[in-house]
Amino acid sequence: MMLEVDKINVFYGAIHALTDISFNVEEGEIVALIGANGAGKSTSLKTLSGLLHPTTGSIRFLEEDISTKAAEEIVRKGIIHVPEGRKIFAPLTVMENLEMGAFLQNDKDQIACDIRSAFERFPRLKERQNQLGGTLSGGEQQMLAIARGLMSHPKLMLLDEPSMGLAPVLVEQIFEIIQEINKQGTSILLVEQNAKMALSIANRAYVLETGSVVLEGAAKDVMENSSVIQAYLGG
Amino acid sequence: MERKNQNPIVNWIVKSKILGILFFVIIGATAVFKLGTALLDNPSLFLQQVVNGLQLGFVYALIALGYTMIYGIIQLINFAHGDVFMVGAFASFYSISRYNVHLWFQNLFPSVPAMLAQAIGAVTVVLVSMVVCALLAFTIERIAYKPLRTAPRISALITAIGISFFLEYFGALGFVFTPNYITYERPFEVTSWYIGPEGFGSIQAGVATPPHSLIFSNIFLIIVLASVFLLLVLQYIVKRTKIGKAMRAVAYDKPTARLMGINSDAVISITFALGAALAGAAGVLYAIAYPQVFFSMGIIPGMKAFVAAVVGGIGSIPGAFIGALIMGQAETLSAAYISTPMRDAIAFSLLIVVLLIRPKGIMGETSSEKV
Amino acid sequence: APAAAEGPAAAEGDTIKVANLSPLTGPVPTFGESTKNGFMMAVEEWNANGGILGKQIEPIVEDSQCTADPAVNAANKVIDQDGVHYIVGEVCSSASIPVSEVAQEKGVLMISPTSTNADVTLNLDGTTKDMVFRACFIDPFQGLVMAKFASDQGYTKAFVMSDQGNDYVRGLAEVFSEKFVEYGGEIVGSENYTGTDTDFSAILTKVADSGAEVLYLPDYYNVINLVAAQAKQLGITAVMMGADGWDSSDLDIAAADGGYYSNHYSPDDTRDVVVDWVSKYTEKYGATPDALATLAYDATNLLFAAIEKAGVDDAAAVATAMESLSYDAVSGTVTFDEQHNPIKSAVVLQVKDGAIQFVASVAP
Amino acid sequence: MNRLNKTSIFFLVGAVLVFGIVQALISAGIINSFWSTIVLLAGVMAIVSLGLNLIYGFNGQFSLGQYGFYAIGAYTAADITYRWVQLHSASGLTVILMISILVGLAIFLIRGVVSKIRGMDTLSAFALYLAGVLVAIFIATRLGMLIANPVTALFNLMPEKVAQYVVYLIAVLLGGLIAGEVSFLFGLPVLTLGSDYFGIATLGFTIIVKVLLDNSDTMLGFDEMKGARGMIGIPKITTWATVFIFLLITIIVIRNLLNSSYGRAIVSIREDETAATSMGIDVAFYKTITFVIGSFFGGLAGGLYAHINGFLHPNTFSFVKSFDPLIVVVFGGLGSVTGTVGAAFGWALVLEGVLRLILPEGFETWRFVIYPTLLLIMMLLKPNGLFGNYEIPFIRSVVPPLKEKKADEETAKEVA
Amino acid sequence: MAENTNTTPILELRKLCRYFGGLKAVNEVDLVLQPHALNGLIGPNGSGKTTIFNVITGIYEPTGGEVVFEGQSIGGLDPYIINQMGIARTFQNIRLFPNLTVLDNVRIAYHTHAGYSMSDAIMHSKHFDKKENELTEKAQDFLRVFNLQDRQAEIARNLPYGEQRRLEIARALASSPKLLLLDEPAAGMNPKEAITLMELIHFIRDKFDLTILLIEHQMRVVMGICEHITVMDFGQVIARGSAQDVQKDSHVIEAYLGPGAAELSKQYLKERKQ
Ligand SMILES: Nc1ncnc2c1ncn2[C@@H]1O[C@H](COP(=O)(O)OP(=O)(O)OP(=O)(O)O)[C@@H](O)[C@H]1O
Ligand SMILES: Nc1ncnc2c1ncn2[C@@H]1O[C@H](COP(=O)(O)OP(=O)(O)OP(=O)(O)O)[C@@H](O)[C@H]1O
Ligand SMILES: [Mg+2]
Ligand SMILES: [Mg+2]
Repeated sequence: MMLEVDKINVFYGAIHALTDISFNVEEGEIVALIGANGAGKSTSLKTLSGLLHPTTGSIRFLEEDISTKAAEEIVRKGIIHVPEGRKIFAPLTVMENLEMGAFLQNDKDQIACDIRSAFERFPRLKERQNQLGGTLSGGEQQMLAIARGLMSHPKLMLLDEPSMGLAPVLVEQIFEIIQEINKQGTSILLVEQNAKMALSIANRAYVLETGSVVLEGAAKDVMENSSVIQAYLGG
Repeated sequence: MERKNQNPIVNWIVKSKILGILFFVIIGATAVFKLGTALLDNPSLFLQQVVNGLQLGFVYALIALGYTMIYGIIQLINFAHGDVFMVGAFASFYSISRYNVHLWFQNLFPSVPAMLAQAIGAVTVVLVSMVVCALLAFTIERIAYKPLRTAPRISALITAIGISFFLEYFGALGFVFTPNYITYERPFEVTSWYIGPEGFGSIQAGVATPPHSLIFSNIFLIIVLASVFLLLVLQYIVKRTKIGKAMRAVAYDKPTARLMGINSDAVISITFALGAALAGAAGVLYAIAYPQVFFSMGIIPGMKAFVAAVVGGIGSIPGAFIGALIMGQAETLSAAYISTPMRDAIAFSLLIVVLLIRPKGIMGETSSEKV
Repeated sequence: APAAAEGPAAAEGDTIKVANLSPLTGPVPTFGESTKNGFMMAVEEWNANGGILGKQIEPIVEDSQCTADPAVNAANKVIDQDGVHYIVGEVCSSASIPVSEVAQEKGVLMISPTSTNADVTLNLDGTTKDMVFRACFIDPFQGLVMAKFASDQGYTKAFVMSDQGNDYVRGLAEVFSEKFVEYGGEIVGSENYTGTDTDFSAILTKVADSGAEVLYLPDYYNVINLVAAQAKQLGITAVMMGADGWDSSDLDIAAADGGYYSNHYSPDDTRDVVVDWVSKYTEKYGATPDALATLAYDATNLLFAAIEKAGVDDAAAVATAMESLSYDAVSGTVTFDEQHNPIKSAVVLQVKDGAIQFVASVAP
Repeated sequence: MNRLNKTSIFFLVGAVLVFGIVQALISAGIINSFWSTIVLLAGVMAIVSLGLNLIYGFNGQFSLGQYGFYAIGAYTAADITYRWVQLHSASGLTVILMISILVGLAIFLIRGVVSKIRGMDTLSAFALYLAGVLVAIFIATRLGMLIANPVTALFNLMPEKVAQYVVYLIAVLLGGLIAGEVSFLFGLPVLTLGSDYFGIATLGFTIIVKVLLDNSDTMLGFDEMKGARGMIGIPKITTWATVFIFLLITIIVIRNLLNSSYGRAIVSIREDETAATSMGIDVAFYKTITFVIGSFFGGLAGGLYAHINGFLHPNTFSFVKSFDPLIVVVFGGLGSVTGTVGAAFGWALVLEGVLRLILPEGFETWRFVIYPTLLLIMMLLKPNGLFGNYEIPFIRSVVPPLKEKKADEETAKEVA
Repeated sequence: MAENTNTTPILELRKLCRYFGGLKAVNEVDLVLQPHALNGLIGPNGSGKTTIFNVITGIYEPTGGEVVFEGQSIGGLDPYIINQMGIARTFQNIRLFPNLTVLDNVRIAYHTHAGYSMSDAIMHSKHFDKKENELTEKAQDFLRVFNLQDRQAEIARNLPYGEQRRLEIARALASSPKLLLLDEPAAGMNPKEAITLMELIHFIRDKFDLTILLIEHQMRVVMGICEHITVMDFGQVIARGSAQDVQKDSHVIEAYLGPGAAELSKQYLKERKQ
């Protein structure tokens, strides 16, 4: 088991955002987390990546408890979180944003090589490589965020709504890329509003509702679940 | 909504912004006229004043660099910076007059040429101050700023003011530093040279220098070299090195920086230490140039350097440098040729005018926020 | 701050409370420090000799920051909270003036050791505030002394520098300029700076260019130190002259070498009070007393002598006694004129070869 | 029914009580002049800080210029009463009155013209205003001198004390007005700067004002102000009653303003300037008006201040001191009226009062070591200020209850 | 009454350009919006859609060309004037007044119609009370439309994402526009929520007699409700027409929709008919 989340509880001050949530990710899997706005999907990812800490429960990554570790340490262990809302470093250029993604990497040649492959994957970024991140369009920023996340060769990638605000052609492309990344050996935990798309590429899925897991199972099964169709997949 | 049917003359006036330009032209012209006549009147005197202004400007630049660095990274107007600068000056004062740090090399290797030994000694003194200040800033950061990371920006500004008061008045206590003005013993001798129609030579006490010559000292040279050197180093660190880029990333968005594996607390501490080290170096050089140390010596230069840094463009290192040079010239030339009592008023007016023309400062980056 | 009562368990009424307002914080704490030292020294001496009128003196020191509001607060505090009838202070005129009005209003006797502004002892209509005295020269005298001295030495071209924001410096500079011309000299330039300046090169460059023989700079030692050092760097040969502000153990004797200044007394003076004062102070505080400490010591002594002369612990009576007092102070035998300014002579000293040397004495 | 509700009555009763108790204690001599002076200074500090809180706390413009306006108000008011008391002339009053009226008029006239010309460059507008104001001042001075004698005679009809008090009240108001008008002129170009740049420009303003005051006798020609020697001869007639009433008025005006559509427009600019302007808020106008109102209170407080100790010195308005109101505002809680008032009194009473009393002999200098230490500890414990954004019920804006449903509601339900 | 104005467009862009340095973010765009129409603006990321909004609303000055609103050229005017003339918008990245209540967010947008003077406010006059009550009721009505009335006392920052989006539209509406610009209103919503929003947009268009221009990447929304669609790429218009027309356009498929989209779009059209 690569990632095991066991009954974690997370609070924002007095707000109880996650209640006894458990889920896991196996090596090589794509796992989808779906749920309505405010269900706690982003909170789950923030907890995994160490931006938040659970009050109770445990998070084990590769057999090690990481629930109290700082965010920067967790990155070292191989978990990368591509946050909701892109979170590009606005005053840094595209190139520098990518370099920040490789912050823990010390091998210059490797970094150069990774940047090259990022540009191959997203030619648009190459055109804009010296533009400030903050002035990119929304879609460009999303591409940059994913590319930046890949720079550290993560073992597990947490993607928070990667298709948000992207043109349909790019959405398809992004999902292809996710699959490709996965094939190359990175496990993926995917949060998506576009549940149909997400479920179509995921192995397994969890459905969150107001801070609890209400349904879990193979992606196929979840996709056919009537209440899921009713609530998330649209009429 | 009666936008149409505007009088063409009115329209022209509006479009061409002629009134605003005229306004500045009139003000500017009077100043230029005054300075111009001064230059024609006595060119060597004028040039000497420019040199004087340069020395002051480069000193401001040294302080401004550290200011802008901290300001650029954590958006904190570190009002205690001037006081760290003061501590730097005192540290060097004690290391020179109590511990003879500036002589260590000379004492160890008496055979080495005096010039070299002195230089090494002086550099050591500067380094000692830089380290002391870095440590001090590190402590301050941990105590007073770090707990306020998530608080509104202004809270940290108030603690900065608090720290500033504290350093001053704690320093003024008899058993800490002293409330007195103390004459500063320089780590090396001052030599002044003149250069002019009569040629080049060094100035001897009691002997009149030839007229119409330009006078400058080794202190001037050292300050210029040191500030240019530190400018380049800093610019390199921030723009080119990984830690520098990490600083900018942290400056913009701490949580996301942490998601990249950047230890944002460490980066901020390093930034502070670096900024303070610069303040320390500035403190030593300032004390060498104006050989006196006292507990409140940091307030005025700190404030002026800060204003210069902002006018140069918040967070821009070359901007701080240019702003400081302008500040130096503005002060010296208005003191020399316009009005001494109104000097500060003139200098600050000029800086406000610069801001009006370039609202983001001279080298200010255009807003990176996209709507 | 409430002082621990001197002497064994002095009951209320057994002591005479005297307050000192000194700028212990603010822009010039070093002045405050000296003033407080001088004051405390006088108090301790009198107490050691049995106090005044058989009562011990209870000193109360309060910080007045050289600024109007805190100084008034401090004055109100010592008067209303502590019930003091006598105040020695403040140092800065800008604080002494509002304090003098409080003192006058509340019938408390005040003697400022060092405030030179005429308004301290005068009402707006030119009448004298009957409860307010000072122990220092007012501005004109020292300026005149130095102008006369300079022209006696044969100098004819002087350059005057003054701090526009400091009425002490400004007053002296104005009088010097006026008198020097009267004595046949020429003012070849005059420039202003502000008290927080450290860079004087712009002005000094002009000094060099003006061909001045004398640079008159009646500011405090801290400014002198900076100006002297920079003047040296710029190869300036004019002789520096100044006033009692120079008088400090922290004066940079090397940089100011060759300069002259006017003062209240000469440390070479062999009068007992002077020798005593200098040696006791040096012993206690580890530095030779500066002008501020000396004047505070004198002011305090004048006050105590007046109380003794009046024979009662009553501010109004003491004020009357003070008017006709003649007292042998460190800075000479002091009597007061009708504007409550001391009448005493000045000396001219020279900084030479690492020491301060007596040059001349000038009576008013 | 909203007009005099329970909280308003409660507040007014409370205010009267506070006033009465303090006044009684002062009259009885229980609060001696040491404490009463501090209370007056605290009240004045509260007014200055409320002005700054409006500018910074509510409008989001980081200003270090408040003490500049405070100084302008103080010297303006002092000059008027000085001339009245010492020179027995209303010339200060009439000239400054005329100036404030004519300059105000000029500003309104020019604003009428400028607002018609859309897209006028700010600096051009500034040049226009400046020219207009200079002309207005020129005319006003002549006019003021012209009517000075008759007005003096008029005032002399009143009993001396009354006349003096009336002159004083007008002087205080004029101090505020002049400060407001200066802030308009200065703010016009400078308010277009982003927040921190604005802060620097206002810091520059404070320094410029201080330098001008240092040279008020030589460069500006006001001999009675005596430049750096300090201005004396100002009557000491500010009392607890006056300070209290002005403070009360300030609180009520700010409260009423904030709880109106104008106040919300002001606050929206702090929240998000781009969104505000996109929602039809004239950002430049509201920034200017807020700055003017805030500075007006600064000037007003200055007028009151000048008549407490009867002595003005430029050093009181130095830039280091100008941090005081900022400290008070942040200390009380940025954007809290209650907090500002509380902090102003707490700050003055502790710093000038309590600390003086408790420090033992020989530790006088520790006052300024303890003060920043206290400040630091407080900020660390309460980073959002003592009161955060708490307001007493009178000041707090209440969210009105939902009115009975209208016809729309069904449609809304069916849609959402 | 929509009929009389049918002939004159409410908004017209004529050869509108906006460059950033060398980048031609918007390049000679012509666009005509008829009153009461529901228009879509789509295009790949970075094609200049948001920039067009920014130019129309006065955040950016046009580099060239003209923006004509109801017959008046408005290019380069201040945003607040443009808003007062009748154009309101929402932002791609939500920009509420985060620390104010939901009610105040809406009341601020209604500010121009407050109907009392500043001195009324300061004196707290009777007139003020009356008008302020009216204003508040009006604001509450807007909240009702978006089913936010129970949230009125909430601080905007604390609302869930979906409600923030709705509040932003409510706020824009409160400034009483004739033309409403919505920048990706359904971003971050799941398809179910998006459909609800779509219906809401339809509803307010009719209720307030608005013209709407919306940017959106969720084709379900765009194809479902837009009567007229403009497609941009590299700052230029590459296609325009009805949903059907645009979807068939090969440029559009290539640049934006992607090959897999043809299938989906049929489904959206079906949904729309239902
Ligand atoms: N910083 C915060 N402070 C307080 N409450 C928060 C904060 N962030 C999130 N919440 C609350 O926690 C709950 C879960 O939020 P979360 O962001 O995890 O939802 P989500 O499932 O990612 O929703 P979305 O689809 O809108 O992104 C919500 O009720 C939200 O209002
Ligand atoms: N302030 C700016 N400075 C520099 N470039 C900018 C700026 N604003 C936008 N751009 C550039 O202009 C182009 C168009 O951006 P715009 O935001 O209009 O795209 P968009 O069509 O809205 O895309 P998306 O659908 O991804 O939001 C982009 O390439 C962007 O990088
Ligand atoms: Mg989320
Ligand atoms: Mg966009």
